[in-house]
Parts: sequence; C-alpha cells; structure tokens
Amino acid sequence: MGFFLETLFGGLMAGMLYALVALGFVLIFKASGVFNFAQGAMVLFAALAMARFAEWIPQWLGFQSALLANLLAFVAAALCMVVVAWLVERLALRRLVNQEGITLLMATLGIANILDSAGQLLFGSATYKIDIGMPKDPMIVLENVFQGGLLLSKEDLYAAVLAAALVTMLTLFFQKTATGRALRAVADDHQAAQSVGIPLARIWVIVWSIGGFVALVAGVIWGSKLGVQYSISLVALKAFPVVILGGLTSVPGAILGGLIIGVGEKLSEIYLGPYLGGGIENWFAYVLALAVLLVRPQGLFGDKIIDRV
Amino acid sequence: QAAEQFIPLLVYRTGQFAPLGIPWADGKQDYLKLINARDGGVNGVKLAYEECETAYDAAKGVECYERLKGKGSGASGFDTQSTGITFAVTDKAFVDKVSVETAGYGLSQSVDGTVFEWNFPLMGTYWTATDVMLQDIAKKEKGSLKGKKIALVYHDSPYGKEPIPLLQKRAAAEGFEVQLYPVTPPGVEQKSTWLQIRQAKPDYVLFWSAGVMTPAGIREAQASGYPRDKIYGIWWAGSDHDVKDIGDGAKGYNAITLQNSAAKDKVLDDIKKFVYDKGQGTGQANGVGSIAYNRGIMISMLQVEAIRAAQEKYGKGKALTSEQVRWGFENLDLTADKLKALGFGEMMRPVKTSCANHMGNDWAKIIQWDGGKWNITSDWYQSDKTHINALVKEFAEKYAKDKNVKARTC
Amino acid sequence: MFYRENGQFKSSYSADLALFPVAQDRWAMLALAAIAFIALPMFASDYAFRAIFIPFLILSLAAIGLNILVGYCGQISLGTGAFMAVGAYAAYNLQVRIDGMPLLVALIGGGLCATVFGVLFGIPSLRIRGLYLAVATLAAQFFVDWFTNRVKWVTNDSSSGSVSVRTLQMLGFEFTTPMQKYLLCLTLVVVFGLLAKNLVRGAIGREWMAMRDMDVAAAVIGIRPVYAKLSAFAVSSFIVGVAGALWGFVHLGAWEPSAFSIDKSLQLLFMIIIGGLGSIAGSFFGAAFVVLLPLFLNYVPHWLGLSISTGTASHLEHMIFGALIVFFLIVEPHGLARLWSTARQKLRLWPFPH
Amino acid sequence: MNGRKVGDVILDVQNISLGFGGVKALTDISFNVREHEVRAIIGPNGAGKSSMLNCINGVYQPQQGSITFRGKTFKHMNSRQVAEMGVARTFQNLALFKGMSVLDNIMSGRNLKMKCGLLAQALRWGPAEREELRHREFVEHIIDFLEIQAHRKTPVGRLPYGLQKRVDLGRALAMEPQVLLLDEPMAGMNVEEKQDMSRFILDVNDEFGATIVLIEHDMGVVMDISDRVVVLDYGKKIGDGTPDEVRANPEVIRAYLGTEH
Amino acid sequence: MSDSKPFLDVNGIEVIYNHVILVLKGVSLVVPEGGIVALLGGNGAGKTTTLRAVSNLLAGERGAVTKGTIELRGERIEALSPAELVRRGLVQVMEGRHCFAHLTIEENLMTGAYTRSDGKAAIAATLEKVYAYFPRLKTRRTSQAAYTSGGEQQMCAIGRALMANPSMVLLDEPSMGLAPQIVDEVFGIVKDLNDKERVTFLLAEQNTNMALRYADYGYILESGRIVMDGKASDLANNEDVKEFYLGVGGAERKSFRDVKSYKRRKRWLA
Ligand SMILES: Nc1ncnc2c1ncn2[C@@H]1O[C@H](COP(=O)(O)OP(=O)(O)OP(=O)(O)O)[C@@H](O)[C@H]1O
Ligand SMILES: Nc1ncnc2c1ncn2[C@@H]1O[C@H](COP(=O)(O)OP(=O)(O)OP(=O)(O)O)[C@@H](O)[C@H]1O
Ligand SMILES: [Mg+2]
Ligand SMILES: [Mg+2]
Repeated sequence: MGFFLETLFGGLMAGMLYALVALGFVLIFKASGVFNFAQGAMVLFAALAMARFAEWIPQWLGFQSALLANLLAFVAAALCMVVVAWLVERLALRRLVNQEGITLLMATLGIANILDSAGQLLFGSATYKIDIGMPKDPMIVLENVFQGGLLLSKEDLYAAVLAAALVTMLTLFFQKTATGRALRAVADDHQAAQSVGIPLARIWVIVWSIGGFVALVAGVIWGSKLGVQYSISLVALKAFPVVILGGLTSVPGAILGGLIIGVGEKLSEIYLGPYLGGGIENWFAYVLALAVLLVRPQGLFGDKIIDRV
Repeated sequence: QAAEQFIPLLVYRTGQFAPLGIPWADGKQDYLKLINARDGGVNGVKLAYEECETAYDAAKGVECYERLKGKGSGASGFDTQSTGITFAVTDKAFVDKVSVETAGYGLSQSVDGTVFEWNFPLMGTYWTATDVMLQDIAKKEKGSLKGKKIALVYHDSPYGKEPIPLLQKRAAAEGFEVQLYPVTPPGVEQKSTWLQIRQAKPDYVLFWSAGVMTPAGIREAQASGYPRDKIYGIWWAGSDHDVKDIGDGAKGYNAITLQNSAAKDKVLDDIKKFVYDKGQGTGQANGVGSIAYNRGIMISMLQVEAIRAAQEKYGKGKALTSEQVRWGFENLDLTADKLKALGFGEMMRPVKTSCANHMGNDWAKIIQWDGGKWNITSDWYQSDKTHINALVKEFAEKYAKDKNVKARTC
Repeated sequence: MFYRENGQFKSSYSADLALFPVAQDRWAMLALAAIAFIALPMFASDYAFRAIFIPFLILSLAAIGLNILVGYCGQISLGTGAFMAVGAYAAYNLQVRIDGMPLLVALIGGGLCATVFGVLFGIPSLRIRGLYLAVATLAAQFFVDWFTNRVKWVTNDSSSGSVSVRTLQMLGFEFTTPMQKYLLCLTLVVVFGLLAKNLVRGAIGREWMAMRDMDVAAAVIGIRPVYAKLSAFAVSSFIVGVAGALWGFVHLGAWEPSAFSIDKSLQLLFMIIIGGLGSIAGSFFGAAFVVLLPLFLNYVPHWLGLSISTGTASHLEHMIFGALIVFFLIVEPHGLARLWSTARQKLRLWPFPH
Repeated sequence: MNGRKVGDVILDVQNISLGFGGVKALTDISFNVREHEVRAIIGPNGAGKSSMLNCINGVYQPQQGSITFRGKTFKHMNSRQVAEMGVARTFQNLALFKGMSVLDNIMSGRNLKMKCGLLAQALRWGPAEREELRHREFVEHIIDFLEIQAHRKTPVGRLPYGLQKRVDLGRALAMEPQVLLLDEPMAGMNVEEKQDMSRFILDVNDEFGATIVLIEHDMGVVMDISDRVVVLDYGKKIGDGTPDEVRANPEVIRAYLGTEH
Repeated sequence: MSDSKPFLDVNGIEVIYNHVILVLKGVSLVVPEGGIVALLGGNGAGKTTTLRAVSNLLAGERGAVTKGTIELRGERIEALSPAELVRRGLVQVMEGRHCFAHLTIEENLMTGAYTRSDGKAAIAATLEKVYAYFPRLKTRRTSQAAYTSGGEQQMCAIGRALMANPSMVLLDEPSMGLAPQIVDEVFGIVKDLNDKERVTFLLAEQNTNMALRYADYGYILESGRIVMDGKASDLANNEDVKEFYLGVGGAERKSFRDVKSYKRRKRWLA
C-alpha cells in the first residue's frame, strides 16, 4: 500500500512536470492553430539562456548574490524569449497566414532546428547547471502509518506547486481577458480574424511570448533536475501524449492529461513492466492516450471536431 | 611534397551526447597537432586529419565513413565514437579494408581477431567493464557475491545491453541475482525505475547510461534515497560533466575508468606547451586533462603508434595504406617504458595486441565522486577471462556464421 | 519558349490519361532515366552511390509511401519509422530463418508484414482524425522501438539487439558493389514509383483524396471510409516497409533499433511536406532536399576556405537548413513540387509574364 | 407542360424528427417525392431544409420517423447505401474536394461504378485502363454539358464560387442519380447564371429522367421550375402543394415570402 | 458620378495569384463618401478579388497587387495590415461566411468589436442593434457557429462586421443563401446605415436586381476588367444589363423554365 501510494504520488509529480511542457503546446495551438514542434527547442533555448545568464551576469556586474543572479537571469531569459517570439512572427508566421496546419507545423520544425542550434551557438553546448535552490533530498512522511514511511521527493513537490501556480495564472489570464476570445478566433480562421481587425502580428507575438515564458519555467525546473544541455529539448516528447490526451485546445486538459499520463506511466511500468520485460512506460503512455481518444476523439477537454456539410 | 598520413576524425560535437563528444574530439585532434608540432609527424610523415560530424547518428556516420575512407593514401582507422556506427561500418570495413578502432566500446566480441580482422576494441570492452565492476564489488563483499542482488539500469539500446550476457553468465556461476531495468532513451524520466529499485533493494546497481540519462538517474537515486556509493557507472557515465552540477548529491557515486583519471601526465604538459601556448588548441585550455579529453588523446596516441609500428614494417617516412596501418594495430606493443617516453606513463597501463587478440591488455580502475572531484579508489584491475573468453568465442563464431566470414588462423 | 504545348493536341482521352501528356516531359523523363540507368553507373564514384544516391533513392521510396498516406489520404503519420522498422526486421527474419531466401522475396515479405502492421494501426483512423491521429502512429512508433529492443526473437537472439544482414543475393547473383546496389534500389524505386503513380491517378487515388479533402462528402458519393483509409494505410505501409528493408539491407547493412526512431519519422514527414504533399514527384524533391542539402552545406565552408570548428559548422548548417525550410514554405506552402510546376507554367508563357 | 411523366412515389419521408441538444431542427415532417418530378423545399433560414436532406442521405440520423425509398423502408439511412440506391446530392456550403482538379472531382462521382481492384489499378492492366477511359468519356460529357471544359485541370479551390457550384453539380450528375438532391445550387449566381443552372436542372430532369429535390431561396426559380413545393418553418411543415397553391398559402406568405412575392 | 470627394479610390490595380494567374487587369473604381456602390459581374469576374485587394486580405490567398494604387480618404493603404484598416473603419464581410466555427454566435459577434475602444456599454449597445436587425441570431446566440444553418452564418458574418462600427463596409455577396425576406432586410439595413450613419458601402453582388435598386452607382466587371459603369438607375435601364444581369431581356421577364439556350456569349466580349 505504501509503495502503491509512493508510485501514485511519483506519477502525479512527474505528470505535473509533463503538464508544464504540454501547456506550452496548448497555448500556442489554442491561439494560433499551430502545433508547435519547436516547443522543445524553446525549452532548451530558455533554459540555456537562464543557466548562462546566471553565470555571466554576476561576472559582468561583479556581484555575488546567487538569488539576484538567478532573478536577473530569469528576466533576461524571459526577454530573450520575447525576442524569439517577435522574430518568429516577423520572419515566419507573418508570411504563412492562412496556410494549412500541417504547413505551419513544418515551419515550426524548421524553427526548432534554428533555435536548437542558435541556442547552442550562443550559449554553448556543454552541460550547464541551473541552481535555484531546489531541495534534492527526499523526505519521509507518515512513518507511523506505513512501515518505512512514504518517500516523497521534495524537489518534485516544489516543482509541482510551481507548475500548478503557473497554470492557474494562465487559465485566469485566458479566461478573464478579452484577448482570450480573439485568440480562439485566430485559431479557427486566420483570414476571417484579420477581416474583423484582429492584429495577427501582435496576437502571435503575445502568444509566442507566453509560450516562451512557459518554456522558460519548464526549462528552469527540468534544467535544475537534469542539468541544461541539448537533451533537455527531448522532454517535449514526453508532452505529446499529454497534449493529445487532454485535448489540443484545453488548458485544464493539459493538466489533467499530464496527471493521467504520469500516473498511468508509472503504474504500468511498475506493475505491468516486469511481465513484459520493462521499459514499457513510453509506449504505454501513447496507448493510454489512444484508448481515451477512441472514446473521445477530441481528447478529454478538446473542442469537438466539427464536421458539417 | 612531404608524405602525409590521413586520419579521419569522426566526432559528435552536437546533439544529445555533445558534452562527452566535445572534449573527446578535442583530445583526439590536439594529440595529432602535438605530434605534428613537436615531432614533425611520424618519422617525418605529417598527420593530416579531417573532422566529420556524426551527431551520434548511424546514417550520418556511414556517410562520414564513406567520404573519408579513401582520403590521402587511405584512412588510417576509424574511431567511430558510437556503438551504432561501429555496427554499421563493421561490415563495410571488411570490404573496404579499413580498420575500426573502438577503445572502450564497440562490439565486445570483436576482441577475436581471427574473425574481426578489421576491428580493434583496444584497451577494453563493455565486458571488461562489467567484470571489473564485479571484481570491485566482490572485494567490498569480502570475496563472494553469492546471494547478492545486482541490478543493471541500462540505456535501452544495443549499447546498454552489451553487459547482459556476461552478467547472466557470471550470475549463474557465482550465485548472485541479476535484475534488469531498461530505461528508454533519452532517459529524462526515471522515476519508475528508481521506485522499483527502492522496492527491490538490490545491493548494487550497475549503471549503463549515456548523456542526460546519467544526471537524471543519479538525481532520481538521490530523490528515492538509494545510496550513491552502491552505484557503479560505466566510463561514459563517469566524466566530470556528468556529476559536476549535482555536486554533493552524487557524493559516493562510483564509475569505472580506463585510465588514471585526472593524472597530470607529461603529454598534457606538452600539449599545453606545443599546442595551446601557440594558440593552436582545438578547445579551451581548461578542458585539457578532463577524463573525456584524456580518452581522446589516448585514442589518438594508439592510432599514431599503430602508424609508427606499421612504418617499421612497411618503410619509415612513407604514407601508408589503410591495410598497412591495420598491421600496426595488430602489432602494437606499448610497454611501460614506451608509454613513459610518450608521456602516458601515469595515465595508462601497457597494451599489447596480437593477431588473435585485438583488444590487447585491458586494465581499468574504479573512481569515486566526492562531491567536488573524482578520486581513484582502487588499483588497476584486469578482467577475468574465464567467462569472457568463452563468450567472445561464442559470439564471434555466430557472427562468422551469419556473415559468411572465414576465420583466420593466427 | 522551349516549353510550349502549342501544336500538341490530344486527340483522345487515352492520350490525355498518359503518364506524361506533354511531349517535353516525356523527353525529359527519358533523359532522366538514361542518366540514372546508364550515365551514373558509368561515371559516379562509390562514395556518390553509397552516401548520396542510395540513401536518396531509398528515402524517396519511403517518402512516396508516406505521401500516399499523408499527402493523398490526409492521415497524419508520425510512425513511419516504425513501419520501416517492421519491414526491415521482417525481411531480416525471412532472410535469417529461411535459407537461400532470394533478396527480392525477403524485401516484398518485409513490405507485406509492414502492411499488416500498418492496417492494424490504421484502424483507429476510422474514429480519430487530424493531429489526434498522430497519437496512434506514435504509439506504433514507440511500441516498435520497444518491441525490437525487447523481444529477442526479432533480432535472432542477437545479444546486443542490433542485427546485421547477410549477403544480398538473388537467384545466385550477389549484390556487392555500390553500383549494383544502386541499380537494385533504382529499379525498385522506379517500379514502385510507377505503381504508386498509377494508383494515385486512378479510382482509388481519388477515393483517398476525397477522404482527405472532405470525408462527409466522400461518404455521400458512396466512398467507404473504412476501405479508403485502410487501403491507404496498407499501400503506404507496404511501400514504406519495402523502403525500410532496403534501408537496413542495402544502406546500413547492420542496424540497431534507433535507426528507425522517431527522428526518421519526422525526417520523412519533413520530406513530403517540403517536397509537396500529394505529389509523387514531390517525394523525390523532398528526399533530395533532405539528403543533399546537408551534404552540400557541409561542403560550403571547405569551398569557401573557411576554417570553422566542426561543431560550429554543424550548428550553422542546422540553422541554415531550418531557415531554408521556413523559406521554402513561405515561397510555396505546397512544396517544391508545386514550385516546380509554377516554374513550368512560367516557362510555358515565357517570355510573356502572364 | 412538357413530355415528362411524373410517376409514382419514389421517396416517402414519414414523421421525421431531428433534434440537436435543445434545438429541434425538424419536427414530425412528412412528405413524398414522385418519380421524375421537381420537388422544391423552401423555408426561412434555419428552418431545417438542409437538415432534411442530410437525413435523407444518411449524414444525420433522425431520432424519429422513417424514410421509404422505392418501397423499402428505412429507420435511418447509411450514406453508402443511399449512394448505391442512386441518390446524389450537392451541398449548400460547397463540399468539394478542394485539392483535386475539376476532372478528378467529377470522376470521383463515378467511383461507385468502378470495379477494378487495387492491383489492377496499380498495374493499369487492360481492363483497368479501359474502365478508366470509359468513365472518363462519360465525365467529359458532363464537363461539356456544364461548360467547364476550360477548367478541367484546375484545382477546384481556385475556381470562383459559381463555378465550384457547377462542379458540385457535375459530381452529383456523374453518379447517374435517379434522385438528385440539390441544396441551394444557385446561391451566388446572377440571373444569367441562374438561367443556365435552371436549364441544366431541367435537362437532367428531362433527359436523364432524374427526380429532383431542390432547396432554393430564389422564388422566381422555385416557382418556375418545380412541380410541387414543401415549405418548412422552424422545423415544421407549413405548406405543401403546387407552386401556385403554396404562393397563395397565407401562412407561407407570413413566414417566408413576405407580401410582395 | 456624384461629386462628393472619393472615399475609396482604386486606381488601375492588377492582381496576380500564385505569381502566375493574372486576375485583375487594371481595375479602377471610386467610392464616394456615404455612397453605396455595387460591383457586378459573373462568376469569376474578379469581384471577390477586388474586395480582397482593398481590404488587403490577398496575402492569405497567395495573391498580390502588382500594379496600381488604392487610397482611402486620400491615403495609400496597400501596405496597411487588415487590422489597421479595420481600425480606420474599413471592414469586409467575406464571401462564404467564414464564421469562427468553434465560437458561439455571440462570441463571433463580439470578436467583431475587437478594435473598438469605446467601452463595454457602447459595444453592448451595438450588439443589441445587431440582434434587433437579426432576431434569428439572438435565438441562436449560444450555438457554436459551425452548427448553425447557412443563412444564420451569413447573418452572423454581416452582424460581426457591423459590430466594428465601421465607416465603410465591403460586402461580398451578402444575399447569398438568405431567404428573400432576409435579403430585403439586409438591404434595408444597408440603406438604413447609409442614411443614418453615413456608412459607405461597396458591395459585390450577384443579385443585380437588388443591388441596383439600393446602390447609387455600379461597376460591371468581366474577366478582370471594368466593362461598364454608371449610375445605378442608368445601368438598370441598359439593355444589355437588363438581359444578362436582370433577366428581363426584351420586355417581359422570362420564366426560368423557358430559357432555352445557355450557350450564348456576352455581347460586349465578342
Ligand atoms: N486563391 C486563388 N488562387 C488562384 N486563382 C484564384 C484564387 N482565387 C480566385 N482565383 C481566380 O480569380 C478569378 C476571379 O475570382 P473571384 O473569386 O474574384 O471571382 P468573383 O467575381 O468573386 O466570382 P464569384 O461571383 O463566383 O464569387 C477566378 O478566375 C478564379 O479562378
Ligand atoms: N449538427 C448540428 N448541430 C446542432 N444544430 C444543428 C446542426 N445542424 C443543423 N442544426 C440547426 O438546425 C437548424 C436547421 O438547420 P438547417 O441547416 O437545416 O437550416 P436550413 O433550412 O438549411 O437553413 P438555410 O436556408 O439558412 O441554409 C438550424 O437552426 C441549425 O442551427
Ligand atoms: Mg441550408
Ligand atoms: Mg466572389
């Protein structure tokens, strides 16, 4: 029982982190109809920027405080992401108005290529660390209930709380502002959105900046866990089944999807894996998502796919 | 124009494994620069080289191989830096008559020179590593592994699976239990693996990881409270960059190494003097001497010595063909004195290859991370050949049969 | 000027139905075939065959297969790597387990296994659409990655899980030199390319495209979604399977599961989009773009005599590649094939602008 | 009025009800269509006309009622079956296959009649080639008939709206339908084009003997070319009869026609 | 033409799609302030293209204006983004409805007010006005647009444009798919807005009859060229226009049943 709970909890924590990356996909998809393959690259770029600025800024300005360094680095990295968003809009999206989803998707693959490499050229391709003082050692709770107690990872707990806070903020932002409606309109029909005067350029810069910001937060958390290096862009792979399970257009879907995938993955690996030779969690996540889609083709909370003649 | 000997340098300076690939590649190139700058080449034959980026991708590696194999008087041997690329080019090497040197990786069975005429897994294979780790564990356990539980947490790829046959063979013979935990690459999420370990409580964990899988695994071990000093990482998971950022969290983590890590050997001083001080360095000067970097210069040194040996036979001061260099690889005899003269006396142990034994002598050590640097915690171990040789024979024969290769007699 | 159709009147529908209705195109294709079958084998180097032409041909074939599914039938697939893997491993097993198995039979057998697999994973497409379908194909991708890694039988109990093929022989003939291998690939690509072209311009091709463009309307004119979608999955995975087998057998010779990872899937998707969705010729353009451009970019610093470090060069190369993708998509979102046909149209009008 | 002979009832719709959540699109609708006649359905926007067609050809499944076609009664229809029984239709919102050429769009209407297998098609064996040719000839007749020869190879997405409507009709005609359901075929056309379209429809009706069910908002057209008219309003049937009867029906005037028509 | 100064001045524009398809071959037209100008022409004449050129929505169709100038209140606008144009009061109702499928009718309408900054109350008032014009929309306000009938979507598209409080509206086939009563109403609304709020209209319309009844001035476009223009009343009395666009050739309106030949060519093109 104790072990089961640990697994469950571990799954929830991992799921929260997936959700964080998934959120970036959802925001951009929801607001522009672009499935952003570059999200992973954005995570990498943001994390690299954060890690290196935290190293450089104290050198440039000559101070010691780690907290200040992290804060300044975070701001600098966030600014970098805004610049990226602006460039992406200027150089790519602007010229791809009204094109099909798959064309846009490919363009983001191109962008991913550019970001991956530009990030490494600018910031280096070795391993860097982000140290925001996350506690790494585990804590044991409920020792009197279960034998040996329940082991929880504090780092995961902190990360999950952070992720949850971000998600709540974004949900509010999108629901309570007039921009929300405009964003959804853009996703439905670029041209019609233009015709009613929605400034695509501005919307896209905003959305991609928010996407970049989310990528930054994800990058910081994952980066403090894994170290920052090219591989961190691969955490995006973990987010695919999450986005799709939750529904491409739903913020809460990304969260719930993340939790389901996280838990499903861990439980399957631990309780089913040994019978199949292990290593099943990766495809199991997809099979889980697939099973849900067979019942709800638009994911848990996605907008219903419309077909009408 | 003076003769030139061409050495292809397959590298990965980008991609998932770049933190390992970059110092490795720098080391390989720097040593060649040193030879040219200090000695004016090998008996007057300048070394020419060209890097080709593989990004650890087999298809790209094959392209690099094809492009470089015929350069100059013929490529002097490929250090592919990747198990996958080694697999892909091994078959081609038979046809093209080019040698493939895989120090510390590659196909474990390619030790058998009768079948693998063109492969040279110099200094050690993954079976060496497995065996040495077990030796070290046995020493800690007062000589016997009986009844112990040993887990293998591995990169789920051919690379990660290499140790399995030997582990299983020895487990059967020595009465310990093997638990296998595959981690799907790239291994950014290992929570379930380490939860399982927390539950199964193996006595030791052998950690066959690469790239981001290493820090992720160590962190997860920390988070799930598994003692780091019970973990043994393979040499690709035992470089500075793998643990540096984890710091104290990785304290106690063991890794195996083919060389005396962080040894300040003469060759390093020479490189600083003849290469970096002249502004010719490939990488940053402060990278010189790191574990992965030293691996690079050792590999280039073996390469150069093979050329030197071959020149003895085929004519000093001449550019050799690939086939001629192969002879050099097969007849390496780096004694302690020779190594000392080369400036590697502290760093490594003697190597001697032969027609039948393409690995030469395999020596390895255990190092341990103390939170700030690696410390050597063991003596040199040489792998125990009782199980390994049988396995080599078995697997080499299978390959020969599959590929229709006729084994040479040596 | 040279590209005029003036005076070429089609007097029958069968003439209009011909593969290349315009005479200039026919000549161009003949010339191309002559180059491919005669000139190249005479002049090209081994390096060119092994590093350029063979991968180009095989990837073109895979791209044709994928294009049928994605470009013609509109079912997004991110699992092409898996379908290639199934083809490759199936062919491998046929070769290992049955002595004297002719190469061609093994390749076709690989294709057929991929077909079965493709149809199986195509079933969800009856319910799931668009990007959501990607999840089904990704499931296939990751499942196969795992399966080929885990199930020893698949790799004929190879300890490491990587396999290598024996000699390529067929009816006593051995394909050993790169040129022979190239001709083998070329022949297969031409044959399957023509068959695919016939399919897509026939009734079944129209069914696929109808499904893609407007499935409700397609149903109303009597097209069965089940048949149309699953047949697209079947044909596509057959071709992709054969290509996978070729990739393993001819190009790599020995491979580990990561040879058919999601990277390959993305790369192929890339090719067909940059080349042109719903265009057989586009598949070739796309493959050329992805195979040749990086090689070309790789040489540029050499030609310019620049000495930049390999790492930097490689990053720059990536960035330029990415930028070119975006650039071409902007110039022509429908791919290089469409760009080509626009150019042809201009040529036809030349020297008048419109 | 002309040589056509209106025959027996071919399609009989009984007590159809259809709702979406709270919206009642159709309530208890019954009407019939006789062979060879031109039957119009009119009614204000959102009355349920398109939904009615959707029920007939199996796009929507009505919750209640039945549809009898040539004596066989169905609870609900399946698109494929309907197509096989010889019912074709055009769409209000253009449901053409956007990426395909005009020719291919119309050819796809022949698919039901093409029998060659996959392999034969891949190889373009004699029979497959001949089959393709035969159907191509038929389609060329339609293209001539609709005067869109010049656009044969143009992707339909690029055609102006009016021509797209024509291609839509062409695709339906290619099915050689016995019953042709037309959903606002003349929307977005000027008078001349409407005249052409009317002519096409009447010719199809005359020459092919097809029965026609027509939704149209242009009263001139409806009153001129239809034999009988059904009027829907808010999902209910409020009138049924000859054009003259309908035009005189006060409820129809109130709900739809307004006074001056 | 009326002598008030031109509000919109299109001068000799050429439009090319996809770099090769030349569609407009030098179209010039002028819309006076507070006028209603009709743009007439058969299928494929280039009406939609002209409107797209004005509202700068061609890019999304891979078209481009290659020659000529477009001026709004004397200011060149070719380089302005569509959003910028809307802010200047120029709104287009696109052909084929283009409602935002996933948004409800009311949300659709509200997006129309995106550029407005005159406060919630003012917007709510406009919304009420639109609902008053189209009561049908009010009853369907919570349905997703994709699930409304064709005519309802058309109303929604028109209503959405009105939500911007425009000073000029480009209407592309507003009557398409609308029941006759509603068509009357739509034109009534056009007239109403024109009279009361001096909104300027340029409308591309197939329903020539209606269009000429309400417009002040008309242009007839064929194959990308203006072939005729004049006061609406003059056009309505022109024999050719009567025959081809109004269907009243000769004296009597012909029954659709009796029109025999559809193989005629337009006279002025011969
Ligand atoms: N996106 C496009 N790409 C290529 N050609 C196009 C495109 N859109 C329109 N055309 C071409 O431009 C010409 C004019 O089209 P346009 O849509 O402007 O006509 P229209 O007068 O609005 O016709 P309708 O009354 O049928 O709507 C047509 O010949 C059409 O084929
Ligand atoms: N799939 C659906 N889901 C929800 N509501 C629907 C759906 N289809 C139709 N409706 C509703 O049913 C009613 C009838 O729609 P229908 O399209 O049949 O109208 P119509 O008579 O064709 O109108 P129009 O002349 O405007 O085309 C409308 O109010 C519409 O919103
Ligand atoms: Mg309707
Ligand atoms: Mg138009």
